[in-house]
Amino acid sequence: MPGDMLQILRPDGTLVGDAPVDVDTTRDLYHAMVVGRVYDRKCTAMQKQGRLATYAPFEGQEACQIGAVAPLEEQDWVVATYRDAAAMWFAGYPMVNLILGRTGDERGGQIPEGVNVLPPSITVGGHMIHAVGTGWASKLQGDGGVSLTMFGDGATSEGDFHEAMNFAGVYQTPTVFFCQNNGWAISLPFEQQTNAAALVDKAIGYGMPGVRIDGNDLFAVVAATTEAVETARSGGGPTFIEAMTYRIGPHTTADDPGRYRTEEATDEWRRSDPIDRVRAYLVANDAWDQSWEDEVADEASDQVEAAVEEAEALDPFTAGEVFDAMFAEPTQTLLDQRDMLRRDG
Amino acid sequence: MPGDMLQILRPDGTLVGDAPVDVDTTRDLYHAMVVGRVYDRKCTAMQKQGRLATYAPFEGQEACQIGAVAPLEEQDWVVATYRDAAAMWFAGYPMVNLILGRTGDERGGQIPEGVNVLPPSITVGGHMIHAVGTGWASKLQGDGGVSLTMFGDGATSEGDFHEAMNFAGVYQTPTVFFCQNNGWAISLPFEQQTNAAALVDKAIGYGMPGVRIDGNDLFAVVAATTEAVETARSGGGPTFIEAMTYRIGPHTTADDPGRYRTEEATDEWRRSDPIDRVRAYLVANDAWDQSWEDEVADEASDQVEAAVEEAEALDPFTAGEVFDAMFAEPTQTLLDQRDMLRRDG
Amino acid sequence: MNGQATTERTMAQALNAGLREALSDESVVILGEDVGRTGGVFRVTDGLQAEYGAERVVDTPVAESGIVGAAFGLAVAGMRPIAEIQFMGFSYPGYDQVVNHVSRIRNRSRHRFTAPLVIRIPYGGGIGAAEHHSESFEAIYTHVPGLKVVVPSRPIDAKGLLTAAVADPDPVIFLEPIRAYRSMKEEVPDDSYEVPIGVASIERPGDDVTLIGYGAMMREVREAAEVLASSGVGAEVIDLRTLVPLDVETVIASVQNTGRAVIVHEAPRTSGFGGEIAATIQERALYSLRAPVERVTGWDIVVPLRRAEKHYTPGVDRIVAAAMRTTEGH
Amino acid sequence: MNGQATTERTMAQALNAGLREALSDESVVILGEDVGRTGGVFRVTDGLQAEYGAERVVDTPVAESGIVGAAFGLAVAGMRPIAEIQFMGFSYPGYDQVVNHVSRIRNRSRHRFTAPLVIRIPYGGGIGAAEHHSESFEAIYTHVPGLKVVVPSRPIDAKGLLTAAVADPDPVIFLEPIRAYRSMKEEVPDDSYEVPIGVASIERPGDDVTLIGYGAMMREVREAAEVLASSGVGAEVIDLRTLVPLDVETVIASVQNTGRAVIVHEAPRTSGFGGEIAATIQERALYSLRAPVERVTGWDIVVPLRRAEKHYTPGVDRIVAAAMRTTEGH
Ligand SMILES: Cc1ncc(C[n+]2csc(CCOP(=O)(O)OP(=O)(O)O)c2C)c(N)n1
Ligand SMILES: Cc1ncc(C[n+]2csc(CCOP(=O)(O)OP(=O)(O)O)c2C)c(N)n1
Ligand SMILES: [Mg+2]
Ligand SMILES: [Mg+2]
Repeated sequence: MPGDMLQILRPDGTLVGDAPVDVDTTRDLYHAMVVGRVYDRKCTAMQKQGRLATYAPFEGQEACQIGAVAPLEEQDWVVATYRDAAAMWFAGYPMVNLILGRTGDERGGQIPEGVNVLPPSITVGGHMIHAVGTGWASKLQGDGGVSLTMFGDGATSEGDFHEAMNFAGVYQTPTVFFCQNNGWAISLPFEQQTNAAALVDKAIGYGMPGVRIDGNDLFAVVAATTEAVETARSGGGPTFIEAMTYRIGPHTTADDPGRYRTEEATDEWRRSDPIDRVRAYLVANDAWDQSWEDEVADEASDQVEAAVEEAEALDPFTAGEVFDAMFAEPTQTLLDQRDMLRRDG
Repeated sequence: MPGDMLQILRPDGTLVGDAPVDVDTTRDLYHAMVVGRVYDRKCTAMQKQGRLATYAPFEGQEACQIGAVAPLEEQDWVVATYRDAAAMWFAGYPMVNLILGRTGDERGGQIPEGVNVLPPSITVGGHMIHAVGTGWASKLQGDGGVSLTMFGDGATSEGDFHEAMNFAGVYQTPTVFFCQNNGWAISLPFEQQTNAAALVDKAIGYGMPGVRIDGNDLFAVVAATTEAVETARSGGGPTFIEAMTYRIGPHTTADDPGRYRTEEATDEWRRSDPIDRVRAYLVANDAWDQSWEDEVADEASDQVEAAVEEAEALDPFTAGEVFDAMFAEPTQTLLDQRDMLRRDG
Repeated sequence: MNGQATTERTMAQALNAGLREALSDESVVILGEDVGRTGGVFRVTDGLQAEYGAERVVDTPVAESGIVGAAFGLAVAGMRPIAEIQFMGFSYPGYDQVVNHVSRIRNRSRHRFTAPLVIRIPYGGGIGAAEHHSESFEAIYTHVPGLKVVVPSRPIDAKGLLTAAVADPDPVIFLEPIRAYRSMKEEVPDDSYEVPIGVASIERPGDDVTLIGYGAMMREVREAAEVLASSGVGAEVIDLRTLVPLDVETVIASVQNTGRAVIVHEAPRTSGFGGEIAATIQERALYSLRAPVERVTGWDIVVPLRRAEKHYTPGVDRIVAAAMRTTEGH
Repeated sequence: MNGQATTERTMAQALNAGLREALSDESVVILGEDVGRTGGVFRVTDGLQAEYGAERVVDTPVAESGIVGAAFGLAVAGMRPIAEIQFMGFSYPGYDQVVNHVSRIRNRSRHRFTAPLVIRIPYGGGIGAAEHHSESFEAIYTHVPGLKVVVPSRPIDAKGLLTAAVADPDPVIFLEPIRAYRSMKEEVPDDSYEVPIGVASIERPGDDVTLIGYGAMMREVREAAEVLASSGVGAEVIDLRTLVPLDVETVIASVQNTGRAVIVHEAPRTSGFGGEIAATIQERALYSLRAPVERVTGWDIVVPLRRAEKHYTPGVDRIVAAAMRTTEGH
């Protein structure tokens, strides 16, 4: 890991700087990270059993996902990807919806009113500009909302990343660009995605503050995002955050990382696990014991299981229902097509 | 004009640094700039007479266009825009083809074999990646070729600019990105196109050397481009050049700049005319007299008139001919359509 | 609209009036290249920034995907953006945003999130413009589930359809025929009114052949109907006005009566929207057809530049010839 | 191809063999996301980078416009690039490059510059994939003048068409049906051969109804023909193989004989390529038609996700029902 980045919590759980949150809050965030991991492993397992469509695990990126969302408020927006389930959940996207989406059901996106989290973007790079738009709307509507968009290193290669960064700069939208540089765009290592030394080097080209942080350090993530969110909320415009992390698992359950990387590199990152690091901190601060850990794990497991059960209990769409959500009211063409389907099967 | 940029020749014609070319060559480049200006004014006049389609004048940008092409060799490629006629001509694109294109005739693009200059890009931003491709081909073919792409400040807002810069960086293609920052994208001033202080600030985000230069200073243009071309040719990869200049005329003959800018700003730039500057230098170096100036002007005028005459002498396509160049061989569908047109008018 | 105050307007002026009206709703934002200070390259947004300010009428960088994507975000968050793409030939960089996000968010979220936005796109040729400035690629939008596609041919429809588009709860691609911006004036109501999306207009009744067109080509279609009338052939003229959802009933009822149809568009022939119409007609009215449905279209070539463009755009002669051919049918 | 050595291959393997062969020409470069080290998400380029090196088989950043645009530049400068777009749903960011440059440079320069490149795009559904991974948007390519559009349905055609596409002096959009990558094996010649672009294949003769399909839907079409045969209905099965240029003669000759046609595709119905085919059939063979040409297609909706996708993809039942309906015609 390059040294030129913000780190607050060392891998051994000791502090280099000031913790951005108190110990109680740290315990809450720890709890959330554990829920994320339990969810992630459950989904991988379910996919193997054929109960989910392809799944994109985020193991190793829990500090990014929980930490980036921690500073958000109710009126804020989250616009993230297929790999950001923990972030979305922590921002209020119900877990049952996340799982439903992964089973292959559009109702996954049908989240409660008031939760400002868009369904995950499956296309790479196209969604960041949406968070410029939602942020812009907040600015025009004067609701003080901030938009957080999360994306990977690979997404920064798309033209849409550029247009999003540029628009955010020009219109000074309250948008936080949170890039999880997890080292890979499927099989393409970071070094082959760009000739830049760091993605954060791009920020200056948009007249935007940028910071590179240790993405496996919950405190660095919380600190950097808090500052970016405060800047945005107070009218200071967008910030770009490059969080250095690693995708421990495969790109998706359909991927075989053995084709493009060695287990050694991955093992090294395993030793820098973001959850272990916070645990070490809590231990050192007398804020952890095994029974609490077990409680957290059990709760997480119950929560995930309940969501799975609820998702799987839902009957799939009937034939007619697939026509129902293209427009506010189905057009005559769609009604005719629905009839054709009924007629001919 | 910001001070943080390379300048060699001051507006008054005195040197700040070393001239990159000798006086004889300077006279040749001066000559070429004059040809450019004569061509440009002729086209504007012809458009007013209805002899050309919309025309995009480049007055004020002659140092950029002639200077950037000066260091090129035969095997090099030029990929430029609707506003870069002088550059294209200086790189070998016959003037008759340029004018033919402006009359609204596809044969404008039918230039001689061996001239590696693509027809001008009318869409903004999409062509820079082509120069990455041609440069890449030169690298694979080992012909030592360099690709120069010219574009405006506005084009840097397009996603394709980003992908072109990124690919050039990743594959270290021998591509020179020459941006004429002429202050405007139609009615949008540079300051509203980006929140960056300078476009050159973008280069670092692609791991690419970048330089900001006085684009009305022929010597600065030649010096910067020469260095970039040499770097590219010797395997050193791409360079980004931001040349600060100004569009003296309207965006196109259909545009009314009075809607978005004052004459004062334009007048100030008129005083920084790139041709006047070189003339002052030649005068100071005893390399100019009025009779030579007249000769140059006459030659330029003759050359432009001859090209106009040749272009206008060409009969427009017959009905059948419009089908002839979609494929190497017209498909049956096209032959059928040609017959339909003949049948029904 | 009887008794209402009207003003004679070109389509560009009618659209300008419609946009001005739309801006009285505070959630409406207009964004696009050069829409503000200059009022757009066709002056359709002329004066709107001066009246409503640079926050409501926004000059954007040259970035079509950004324009559409930002408009999408604005719409999702409760605004009513009206995006302008400068020419249809420059709309393709924004196509991904249109297909993968704008048209899909409602379905993706089963009505939870929506993108009620309008994308205005000048399209079509006939003015001898530069390459990419004469495109008629509506078929790449009509094929996208979740979009509505509207094409006015005259000032009064332009304003009414625009108002309907802005009010529509779903995304609307609003195609403006460049050639018709100033070629025709008519009395346009000053007050607000909607021309409903999805309803074609029978401009002229006739019993012998149905002429189906939209957008700028309506001029040639109307003229062809005149020519046919003078030869004793009664042409029923349909201006589709909306391509999606298509007013199938109006088209079919007419063809069932006439037994003959000619579809006119300036887009390339292969996979153009005319194919959809012809396919639909033979599906629903085959046994009424007395001759093949004719398509009078642009060719499968790049729209030729100024000097040869006339060989591309369907002219009155071609429409008349096609119509006459249908009357020679069995 | 008699007497030649053959190997049993899936379509993915046949394509792999074709690509390996193509690479023996030094001007051929393969570029795309994950095509190198992993051999592509469908393993179509498996082993090629190991064999030909990272300069010839190039892993690119995630940037579809960049991929197409760079391939264009390479082609213009004398190379023969084969670009891979990972899924059709991700091809739209590259659409501008395809329409505005790839398809036009020959015409723009009247043959002086050309872009002989192949863009390979896996397309279509049926595997319960995530959103954007099941698209069948071929119509946005068939509408573009200057492109050829090819869609093999079986291993032997895949290799032969690919070889023809690489040799073609013009740009070819090469659509690979995801569902057919591994679903069928057949003996494929080891040596080089071309299946000509623009020639449909009559897979099965029949006198009662013409079934027209392409790509992955050929499986259902073939099965439907079997079912119809067992009901005594003789279906002539045409695999178009190329959409542009369309083999009109083969289609028309068949329909003139059968008097009935069913077109099958999984793309959305409105403005799908089926409209073009139906329009053409009624243009050229109206008086042979004994019933309306039927279109059996996907619906005007986003391809539903895994749990409900079956309601989208045309099945054998729908094709048989449509064919039977045509036989009930007048
Ligand atoms: C526009 C687009 N192109 C290609 C893909 C296929 N794809 C899915 S994920 C991915 C890599 C993305 O890498 P990164 O942005 O680093 O995110 P990560 O998967 O590492 O979280 C690619 C190429 C896609 N989904 N969308
Ligand atoms: C993709 C695209 N979008 C929009 C346009 C319309 N347009 C033509 S030139 C121009 C401004 C370009 O500005 P810049 O790149 O600075 O070049 P300049 O005209 O100043 O030389 C615009 C928006 C276009 N040609 N292509
Ligand atoms: Mg990544
Ligand atoms: Mg400019």
